[in-house]
Amino acid sequence: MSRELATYVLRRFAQLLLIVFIAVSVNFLIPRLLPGDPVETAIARLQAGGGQQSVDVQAVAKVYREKYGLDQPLGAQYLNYWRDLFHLELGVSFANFPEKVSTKLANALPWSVGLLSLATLIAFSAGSLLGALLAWPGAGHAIRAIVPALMVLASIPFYLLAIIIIYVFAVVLKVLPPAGGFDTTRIARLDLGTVLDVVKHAVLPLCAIVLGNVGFWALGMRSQMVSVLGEDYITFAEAKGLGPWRIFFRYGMRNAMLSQVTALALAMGAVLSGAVLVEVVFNYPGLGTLLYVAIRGQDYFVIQGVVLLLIVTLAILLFIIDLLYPLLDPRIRR
Amino acid sequence: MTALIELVGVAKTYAAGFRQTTTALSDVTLTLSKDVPSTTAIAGESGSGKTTLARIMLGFIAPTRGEVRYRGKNVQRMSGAERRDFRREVQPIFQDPFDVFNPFYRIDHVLEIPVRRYRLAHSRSQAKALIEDALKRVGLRPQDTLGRFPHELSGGQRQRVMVARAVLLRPKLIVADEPVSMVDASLRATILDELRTLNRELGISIVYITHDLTTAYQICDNIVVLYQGHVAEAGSVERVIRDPRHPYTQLLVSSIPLPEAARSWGREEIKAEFAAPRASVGCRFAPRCPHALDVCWSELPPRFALEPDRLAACHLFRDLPLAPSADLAASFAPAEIPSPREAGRGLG
Amino acid sequence: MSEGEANGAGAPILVVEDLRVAYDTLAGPAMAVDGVSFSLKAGERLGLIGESGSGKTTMAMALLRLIRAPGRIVKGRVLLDGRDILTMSVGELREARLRDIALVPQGAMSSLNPVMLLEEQIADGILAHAPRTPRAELARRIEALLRGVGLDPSVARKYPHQLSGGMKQRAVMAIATSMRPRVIVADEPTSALDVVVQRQVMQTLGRLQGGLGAAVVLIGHDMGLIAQFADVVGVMYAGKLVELAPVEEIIAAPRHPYTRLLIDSLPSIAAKKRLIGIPGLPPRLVDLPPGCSFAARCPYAFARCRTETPSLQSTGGNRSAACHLYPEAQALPPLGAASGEARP
Amino acid sequence: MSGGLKGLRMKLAERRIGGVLILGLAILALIVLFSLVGPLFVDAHNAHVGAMTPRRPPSFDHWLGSDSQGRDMLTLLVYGTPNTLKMGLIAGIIGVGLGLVFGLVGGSLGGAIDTVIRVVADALLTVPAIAILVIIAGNLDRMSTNIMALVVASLSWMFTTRTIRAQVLSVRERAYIEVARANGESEWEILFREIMPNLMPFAVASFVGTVGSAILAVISLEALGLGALEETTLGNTIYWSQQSAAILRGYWWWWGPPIVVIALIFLGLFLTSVGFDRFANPRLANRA
Repeated sequence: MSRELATYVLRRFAQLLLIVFIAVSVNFLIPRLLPGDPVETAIARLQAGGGQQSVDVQAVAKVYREKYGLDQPLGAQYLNYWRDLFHLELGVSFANFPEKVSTKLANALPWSVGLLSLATLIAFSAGSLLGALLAWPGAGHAIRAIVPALMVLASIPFYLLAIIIIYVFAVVLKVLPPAGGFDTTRIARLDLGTVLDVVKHAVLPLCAIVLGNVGFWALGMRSQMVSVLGEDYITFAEAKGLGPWRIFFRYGMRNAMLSQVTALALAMGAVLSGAVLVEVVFNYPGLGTLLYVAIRGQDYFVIQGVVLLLIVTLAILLFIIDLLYPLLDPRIRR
Repeated sequence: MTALIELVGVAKTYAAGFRQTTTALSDVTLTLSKDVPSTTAIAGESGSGKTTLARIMLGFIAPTRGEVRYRGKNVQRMSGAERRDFRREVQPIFQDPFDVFNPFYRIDHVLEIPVRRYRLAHSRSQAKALIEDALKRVGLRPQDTLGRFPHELSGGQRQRVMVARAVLLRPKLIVADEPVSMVDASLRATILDELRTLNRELGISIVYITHDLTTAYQICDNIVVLYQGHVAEAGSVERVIRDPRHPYTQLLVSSIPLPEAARSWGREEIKAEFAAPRASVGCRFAPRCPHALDVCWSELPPRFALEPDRLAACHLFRDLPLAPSADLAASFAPAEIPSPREAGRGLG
Repeated sequence: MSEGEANGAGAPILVVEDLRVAYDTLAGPAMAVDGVSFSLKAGERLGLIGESGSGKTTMAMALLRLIRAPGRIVKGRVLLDGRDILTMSVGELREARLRDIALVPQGAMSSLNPVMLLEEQIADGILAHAPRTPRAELARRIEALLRGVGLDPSVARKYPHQLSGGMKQRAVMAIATSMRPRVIVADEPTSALDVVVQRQVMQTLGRLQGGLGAAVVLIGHDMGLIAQFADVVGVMYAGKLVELAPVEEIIAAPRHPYTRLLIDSLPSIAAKKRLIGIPGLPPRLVDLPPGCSFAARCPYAFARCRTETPSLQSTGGNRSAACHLYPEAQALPPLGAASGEARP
Repeated sequence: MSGGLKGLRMKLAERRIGGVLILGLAILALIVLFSLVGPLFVDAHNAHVGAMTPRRPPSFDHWLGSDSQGRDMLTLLVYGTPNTLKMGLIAGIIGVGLGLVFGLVGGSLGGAIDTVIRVVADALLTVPAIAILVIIAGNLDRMSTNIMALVVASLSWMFTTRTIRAQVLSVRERAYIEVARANGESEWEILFREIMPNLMPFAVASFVGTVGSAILAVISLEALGLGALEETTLGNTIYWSQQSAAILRGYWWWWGPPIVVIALIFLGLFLTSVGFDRFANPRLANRA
């Protein structure tokens, strides 16, 4: 038992390392594999598109050349790349030269992680419960009317949903702020007012991600639950004379959740991609917006840094989900 | 006696986790004659290795040790032409009558392919006649069977189609792996009787893999009883099933539920052995054996010849001579020439 | 073979009257159980035998009112000690299940919740009926139940996947007998087990039943198994009970042609004989032909069989059969020369 | 549990098998028709900057109004929809093609090749696609809708690979494969005659799903400004509207219609895949 568990954890950890390895290698290789000298291309782009900020192009070019080290053999470049990573040396931002990329990432990360995990948690639990109820014969008829709505929600990309939500709630109804993570005119202080302000700004982006996800989880759970309810152990539980809610939660949902959690691990990548765009639409101060601004400003090291961080964050989230799975399933087999 | 198929010291082990192996089948030598069509049962419970033996015989898996020779040629090292002959002449019948049909095709597919691949017919009409004849032989009406999809037939009908498929090829040997365990009771007897008829009328040897000793007794002349990959007892069915001597065979036979008051289980419960350790040295049955001796725990019992037509691998018989040959068939009942009565029925 | 206590006169504990269960299919309703009636006294063992599609499993489910869509109970009564299970309130039904009538299901492998400890699954049933059972008492009962089915009490702390097939079947029996039910419905309890384990499990079931004095309905497809266990055998064909008789009598001299052909088709180890199956196929339950469902396969069938459905009638003694040969015939006449096989 | 309710639900489900699929296909057909027939009714010149008065709300002459550059919105929609569809289809075809090859190779050959395919596919499945796509797209000199389709296709093969591989492995274990062997079929015949036909429903289902996720990836990249900005697509239209703060300024006719068309495309694909699932897998239909 414990040995199987150890094998399982080790395997999952290897998967985590593999994802990080792929992410780093892709980041390293793609600029070098694509035609043209990446440094020249980047500088040319910077000069062409960098009208809005005054950049010391020479300084930037110097940093670029050092960072890339194109005169060295590829293997050495690759090793250097890894060494820099271990020192969290991700380069500097051009848009805010010479601010370090790692500082920018550190500022943005909490916003993204907070928004994403809260939204996923809400959407996943609410969706799963809703889906289980949809499959439950004793749950009344009215609830089934929402299935078409769930189908529509599940199919629309949630950054489009975000646009609609902003228009309705911030532009037409004007009940909540349309953009940002906090009121920039406030003095940063940890008090109730600040907290409320942050919460107020988070409501709409949160809603966009939750609404965009809840249908997916509900429909997935419904079909899982339908198949679980057909299992023999449900019939036997009924034959034992158990009450309906006991059967619903301990025998039905408890088992249907196993595949829901597996699905969660598989869907996190898509959820994260969608959340990045929601941040952009709301100009939310997280990684998504940082990425967007960096792309617009051709701030290449920032782009790389965000991409790397997104992948690693996700890999760690998945690893956590994987570690939780054996708690749910005593068989630890997948 | 010229051999049709020979299993020589065949064993199969599987990797089971880290540096561990499970023995699915251990040291089976068995020769089936080419001249006299035989019926041999391989019997055992789940985990006995009987299906492994069947699949090795069919060439679907390679043995870990030993070899299978068909007409003297090692099955794993055959030329293309030899392999084709082997494939045609040694035919399987499987347990699950639902899984043997590709759901994408009509019933005809499974009958037409072999006719084409083995060039059994020179023309389309001849092929059709062959197929229809084979179906009729197993009691199916071609017009009700051909052109249908598998799910439109019942389990019994599908299993008969598989028998018809085997008939079509006129094989030398049919290896039937639990052919009726998933078929309704009222149809089982018919299918088993068809197998027996193939043996008598077409001279096809039958290897019948089963967990059910009563059907083994009815359609086979000889039997090999396996326990956890090892031969427990082998010989003629009259000896082994009607008068079992190995403690395991005795337990098996006494546990058969028979609709006869005279053969009641009685009210006395036999002891249940849960998670009996899989003995790795010594007799595999020792943990469950009511007569186990000290030697049973340390030494694998050799095969003793109890009678000319029966052997048992059990230390209880250590005073008796060892079996004369590694070949299990040496302890089978002498092959009998089909009696006139049976021959007469066969022709009729 | 019947137990002494079974013979003690007394009102039957389980009475089934004209039970009908239909499955709604796209081709129309299929009557899976079609007017079945029987009764059972405490301590009695009834074996219901039938092939797949004979309605025997539906029958088991209907006795506990566990029929699910697309199936539905059309009519009939299942009287448990005089109370009709089919009309009692949902709360009463929940009370009655396990306490009065318990199920030993077909797939023990899949009847246990894979993510719950065995002790939780046993406790669940007990707590549903006696919510205020103290913890210590509960633990004691679980241990006693496991010992009762021949399992080591340490099994309580295991998950189903850690148990072998035979152990799971025993665990299920421990749950089924946890509230000392008066009727046990066992639906092919050994269908996936090896013969030796099958024998052990059936003997354990017999011992538990004897201890509780409960009536048992054993559903199965294996005449041998039923004969080893039951006192009375009911034969089902196409949703109907076609014969009902004490076990020795039905095996020695079956009255219904189907029963006879079924018994004749059984291989035995007494003597080698030619195996003869029943010709034809079981009918599809949607749009059954008029008359007797077995007529098309019956060597005794005559004109009346194809127009008029026979009902279960007494054929003397405590035996009954649904066949137009009776009451004229005293016993099933020998088969014509066509079968080529003499009666033993 | 009440049997009656569930019975009704089953009946509804049974009848809905066809309905969902038909609805999904109908929506898709409508959109394809719109992209095919649309150009006949609009003037391509209206898609150019300054073709008309900027920022006009919908009117009788211009049903969907105009953007801040004076382009006619309906014309943009008519020319943008096929471009977006095209990218999804190209990426879908390439992605499913690659996935089929990898899945078949991995599933039928096994061994080290299979391990590599499986591990890489699983790892890439859990990486947020947008991150890698951003790196690729961000390093390209030029961007066109065709290049965009290729970029997206490079990360569209894993799901199909996974599905097909699992299916090959499961079909290979079926007894009918051994029957085919006993029937004298060669390993190639077994692969193409016995295994392949049973993969087709899965390939079709994967295709629908892959086209959907490809379009999603395309509009995501476009939303970040990494699209083919010189070309007219639905995603670019939304991008430009956002650049001009059209949401906050209340120009709903600018971003609204492309959102509706995209939503319809996704709804159509989603319903098709749900409907097809039930159609291809009758056991699901009976359950759900």
